Amino acid sequence: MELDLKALWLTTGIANFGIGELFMILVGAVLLYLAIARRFEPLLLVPIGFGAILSNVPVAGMAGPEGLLGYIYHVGIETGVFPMLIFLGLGALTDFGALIANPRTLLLGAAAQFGIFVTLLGALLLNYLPGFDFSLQDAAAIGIIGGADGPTAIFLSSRLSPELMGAIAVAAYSYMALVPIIQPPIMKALIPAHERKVVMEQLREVTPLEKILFPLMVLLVTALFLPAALPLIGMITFGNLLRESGVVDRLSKTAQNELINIVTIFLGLGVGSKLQAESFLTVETIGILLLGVFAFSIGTASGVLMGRIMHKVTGGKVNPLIGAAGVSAVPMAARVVNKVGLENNPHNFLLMHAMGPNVAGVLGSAVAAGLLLALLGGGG
Amino acid sequence: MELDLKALWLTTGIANFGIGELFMILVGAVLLYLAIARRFEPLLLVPIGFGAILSNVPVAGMAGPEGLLGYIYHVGIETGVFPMLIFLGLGALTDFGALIANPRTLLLGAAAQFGIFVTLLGALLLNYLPGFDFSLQDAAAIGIIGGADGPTAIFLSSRLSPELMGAIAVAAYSYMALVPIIQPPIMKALIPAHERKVVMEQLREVTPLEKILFPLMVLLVTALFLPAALPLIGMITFGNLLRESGVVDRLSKTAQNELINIVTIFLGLGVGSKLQAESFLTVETIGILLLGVFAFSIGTASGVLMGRIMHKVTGGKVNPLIGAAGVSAVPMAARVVNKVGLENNPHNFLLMHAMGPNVAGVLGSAVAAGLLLALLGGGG
Amino acid sequence: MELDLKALWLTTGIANFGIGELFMILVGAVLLYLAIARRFEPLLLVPIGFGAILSNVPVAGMAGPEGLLGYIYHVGIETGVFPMLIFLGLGALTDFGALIANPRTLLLGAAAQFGIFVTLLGALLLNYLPGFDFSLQDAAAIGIIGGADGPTAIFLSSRLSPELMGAIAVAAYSYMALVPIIQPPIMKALIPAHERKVVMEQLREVTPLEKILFPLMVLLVTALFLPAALPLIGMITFGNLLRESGVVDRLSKTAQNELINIVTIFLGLGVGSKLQAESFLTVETIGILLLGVFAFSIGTASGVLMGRIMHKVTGGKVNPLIGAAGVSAVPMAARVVNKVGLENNPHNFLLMHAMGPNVAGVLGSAVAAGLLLALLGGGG
Amino acid sequence: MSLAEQLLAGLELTLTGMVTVFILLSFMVLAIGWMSKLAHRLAPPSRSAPMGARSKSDTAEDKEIVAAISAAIHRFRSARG
Amino acid sequence: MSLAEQLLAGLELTLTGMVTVFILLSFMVLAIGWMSKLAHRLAPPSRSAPMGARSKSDTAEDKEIVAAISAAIHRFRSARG
Amino acid sequence: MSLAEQLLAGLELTLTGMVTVFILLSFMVLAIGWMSKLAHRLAPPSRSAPMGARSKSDTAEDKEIVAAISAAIHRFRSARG
Ligand code: NA
Ligand code: NA
Ligand code: NA
Repeated sequence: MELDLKALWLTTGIANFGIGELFMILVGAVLLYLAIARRFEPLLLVPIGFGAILSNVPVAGMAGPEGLLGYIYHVGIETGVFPMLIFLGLGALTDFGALIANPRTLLLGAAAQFGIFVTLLGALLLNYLPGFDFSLQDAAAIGIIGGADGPTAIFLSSRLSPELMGAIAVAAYSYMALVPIIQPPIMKALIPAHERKVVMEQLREVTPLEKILFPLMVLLVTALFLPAALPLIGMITFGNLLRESGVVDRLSKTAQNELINIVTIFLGLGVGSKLQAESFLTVETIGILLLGVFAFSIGTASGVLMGRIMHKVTGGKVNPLIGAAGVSAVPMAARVVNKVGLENNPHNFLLMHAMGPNVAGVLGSAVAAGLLLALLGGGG
Repeated sequence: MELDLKALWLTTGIANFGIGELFMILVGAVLLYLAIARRFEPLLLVPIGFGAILSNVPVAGMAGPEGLLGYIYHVGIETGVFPMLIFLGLGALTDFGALIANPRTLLLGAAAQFGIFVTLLGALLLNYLPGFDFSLQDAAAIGIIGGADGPTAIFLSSRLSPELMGAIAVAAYSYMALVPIIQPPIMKALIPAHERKVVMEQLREVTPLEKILFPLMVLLVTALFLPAALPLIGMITFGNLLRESGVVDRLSKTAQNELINIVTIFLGLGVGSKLQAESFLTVETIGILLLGVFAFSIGTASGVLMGRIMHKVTGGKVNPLIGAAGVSAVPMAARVVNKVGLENNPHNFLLMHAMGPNVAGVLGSAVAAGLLLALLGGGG
Repeated sequence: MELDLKALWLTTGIANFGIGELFMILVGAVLLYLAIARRFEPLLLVPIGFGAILSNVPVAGMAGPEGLLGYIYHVGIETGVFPMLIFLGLGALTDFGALIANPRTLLLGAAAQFGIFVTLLGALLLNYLPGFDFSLQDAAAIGIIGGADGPTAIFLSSRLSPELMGAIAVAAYSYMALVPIIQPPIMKALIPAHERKVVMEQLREVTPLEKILFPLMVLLVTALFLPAALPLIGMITFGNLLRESGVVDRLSKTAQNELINIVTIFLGLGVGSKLQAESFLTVETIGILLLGVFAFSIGTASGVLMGRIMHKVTGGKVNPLIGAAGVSAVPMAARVVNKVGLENNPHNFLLMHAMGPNVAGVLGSAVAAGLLLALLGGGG
Repeated sequence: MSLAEQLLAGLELTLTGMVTVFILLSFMVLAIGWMSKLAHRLAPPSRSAPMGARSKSDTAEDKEIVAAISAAIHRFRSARG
Repeated sequence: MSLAEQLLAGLELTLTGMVTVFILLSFMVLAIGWMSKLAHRLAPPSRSAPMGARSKSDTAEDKEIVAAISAAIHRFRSARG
Repeated sequence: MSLAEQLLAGLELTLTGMVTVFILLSFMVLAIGWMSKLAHRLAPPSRSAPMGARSKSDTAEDKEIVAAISAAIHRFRSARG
């Protein structure tokens, strides 16, 4: 019986827990707290937080090659399939009408991607500090946090820097939730009050045919100029065509409900499997988390400055606030724009105007991800 | 920087597009046009058309071994799993009551399969022309277009002739959509007007127990006589039992909604991956598209002639028009029968009577596919 | 043509059926009968029964390495993924409020697991008979039938004794359906009438925060003491957190509907693939089926006796009947308790009180399975 | 295999195929007939017919309900506009 | 392993198993108790009880609504038929 | 690659990246403009505007219906309670 008791003891968690695993379980619990009590992107952070806990229980091996989370990671994230399916669902969920009515707001979505590249540079600068040794690929994956788009960040880091995915995903989703805190001071600092009060003219109606042709147009331009962005752009435009074509409603409904929900559960658990102590508890993670705030701030600033340029060029028709929505973080950033706009003029509803740059930001960061993949994907 | 610009240029689509890929993208666009503007089987042709576009963008490699469409094809089509799951869903969606009430209409579904074999012979005859070199397997896969049943065609060609699947699926779904144009002239040419006016007596009520036993009976007969047809017949009867048993409604609802929808999206994309320029743009494709019309016409004609025989044998109780529904193409063909019937007698609603041969056609072509698989599946 | 006819003959089922396969098809039909006409756990027994039929048709190879059922088994059952996803769905479906309000009922769920171990010993005793040669692993997998929880039984047997899974699953689900017949006599024999009449005081309200913390607490205790139980406990608590957190309703709804439905269909078919004649038609199967009744009876008895102890300890506040619900078989066993309670006192509704031990039984058998896995999983 | 041989094999296949399809589906015709008789003996259609009837009248009832609701809405709307 | 040895191992397993299950679930009993106290301190049930009450009255309200609608339909139907 | 070289590569990447993103999205701006013109020629917005209008009034109608129903329920409830 003695031997048996020892064997039994060795099967307990207590006998096998390290301090790192305990700490990571605490991290998982904090993520759950933020998701549930503070409503930080709960759709992703609940599964990620729970996945982080499961992954760090010793003996269980949930994130190992024969564990559920390990299988999920292998099948759906290593292959890039889950982020692509999320994009399919997002396409089916998104109304691009505001962007079609005012296509120039795409430039705001372009400008906000500056945050990606500045963060990339920031990561490379960190290499001058001891303990940091980011490759160009790592830096690019970290930079994409500035894209403020979760699935894009997961997709790119699964291709370029899988071992950093945990920190990158946590940073991306956490800061997306912090958009209402990070953005307003930057917006107010960079835009004079009178420009913030600009009332924009109402958006024109968009015809159904325009909505059908839009995804095909976006697909075509991407195919011609940056096919490496196709995995994400192709899926979001496919989902959007399902939505707008009007002839396959049952497929569109499934893509925007059950399919995206199932994939979201699995994506979150799979990402959680990358929050294992040994790979997450490094000084690099701290660097990534710091760079993340930076990334969002730069993205917001460059979007806002582009907004001011458009304000000038259009002779004052554009309220520069909507530039802040260019970081994506749909629809949070657009709501922040609306709120700040109302603070400056209680009758100025900018929500619809901000939706244009907001969805443009999604396209913009998918394009940036494609570019980084094209230039860095084949090796060093 | 020079080097970089060249690298950048090489990542663009423009630098890599061949004429074949451009043409195939046009083919994809035409399929989307037919699906959306002309409502040609949109549930399948929207995903297939979009998949065709994605597959033909160079650099992106969407249909390659590490691309989403490549994965889908490998996991779901190469294995035959997706067509089987579609059959599961079809079983859960189909009410076989009309067939149970009048089982003799199964013979109409049998007769219409003649189109399959004549097309098979037609494909072999094409071999006498230069540029054609169809094997018996290829010819069988082409012949199944005459079955007028998309998933059956995809299933059989995935087993016998994967490289022709693109053309076969496009032909099958396109001609199914053209049934209202292809069938009526044949029906009118082969049936004298007075026979077209026959009013059939109302179908008897079918009891719930009959509906429960029906799928089991079909399964049993198939198992005894042609087990090779079981992958398809087994799944359609399983789905139908879920539906009719009345005790597993939640499974039945899921099979006929979310499950079939998800699989349809993936099946379409996966088939689209077989519309790559190098394998699709061949003279054989033209042959297949021509044989397709032929296949539907022969199937319609043989169904109609069997209808005339049944008309004679039953002493005029059967309206031969319903024979045309034997080609499957559910429920399009049955609707065409109804429409032509109404043209000849404005009070003669043949819809329910045509549903019998219509679903019989599905069983018939699944049986034919099983037979071809049994005799040709093991090699040549 | 002669050769062809022979080839054709060899493709028929008739030429290939053995007596074993025919018998197993009959077994499948009986399972379908029980499921449909007698409502024996139809959600699982319809797919299992149908899968049993499909698996035993010769030539078709549905359960072989290239057949649909073979794929399903390989992907979802061999890996343990499907039972875990079922637990995810169960967690999202289950309200643990009754257990939180009265946590001591967990001990009833603990006691009822005695059935598992006595059955394990029973299986080992059978080895004294000729024809039986159960390993410890086999015996443990058989014992888990006493857990009265289908997915747990499938999970454990997939790890410890895959070749017995067919018989174990059939026994588990069949006896779960027989709970209303097996339990009442045991309950009446072991509890004096006056104890059966005890009216329990109403359960207190449980706050939302308690419901959120509950799954995390269960997860924590399991992680600390028996991480090997995490695959099942981790998933049921995850599903429950999705449900109770209140911030991810769309994920919770999907987990408790489409996801669990899809997985149920596949799980049933996959288990059915283990009902092939050669592995099912053994004397061992008979032993397993006999041990099954035994397992349920012992589990019920030990739960009830624990109930009597709690009755004494609490000074008569606990009605020992609710101990019978400790076997799990949710919610059947709790309903049986309610019914027997009403027979003894027409105003005594025990349903909610029985839900506590009932869901505790699920946790209890998952814990027992984890322990058996920990001690026997690495070999023999 | 020469083209002619191939064509011959195709003709054989056609013959085998159509014969098999007809035989199999004829068997199904018979089997369904037997099945219906069996089903009617086990659960006479009289029992199920009223069920069918009931479900029909249910539908009729549903239609009445829909009619009632739309009538109410119509009245409301005409009163308003 | 002889049958007797196997049986002994089985008995050991039974003992270990039942003890473990009881210990673990007893811990859960305690843990749930602590958790409830903690939860009640963080969010007193008074706050949630009225919520429960409100949700109950919501249900009651729903029932009233359903009753109102079915009454309306019933009236309509009896007026008609 | 030295840290300085790496940083240089990063700067290059930044330049290339931002230029590409701007070029690509500018092309999209133009392409969407052309597309809208094409779409308006193929299906003039006048045709779709009333459709939009109709769908709006549909929504309005829906709101009226909801209002009607809730008014009815409200009346019922105030009559009761
Ligand atoms: Na972005
Ligand atoms: Na057919
Ligand atoms: Na149990």
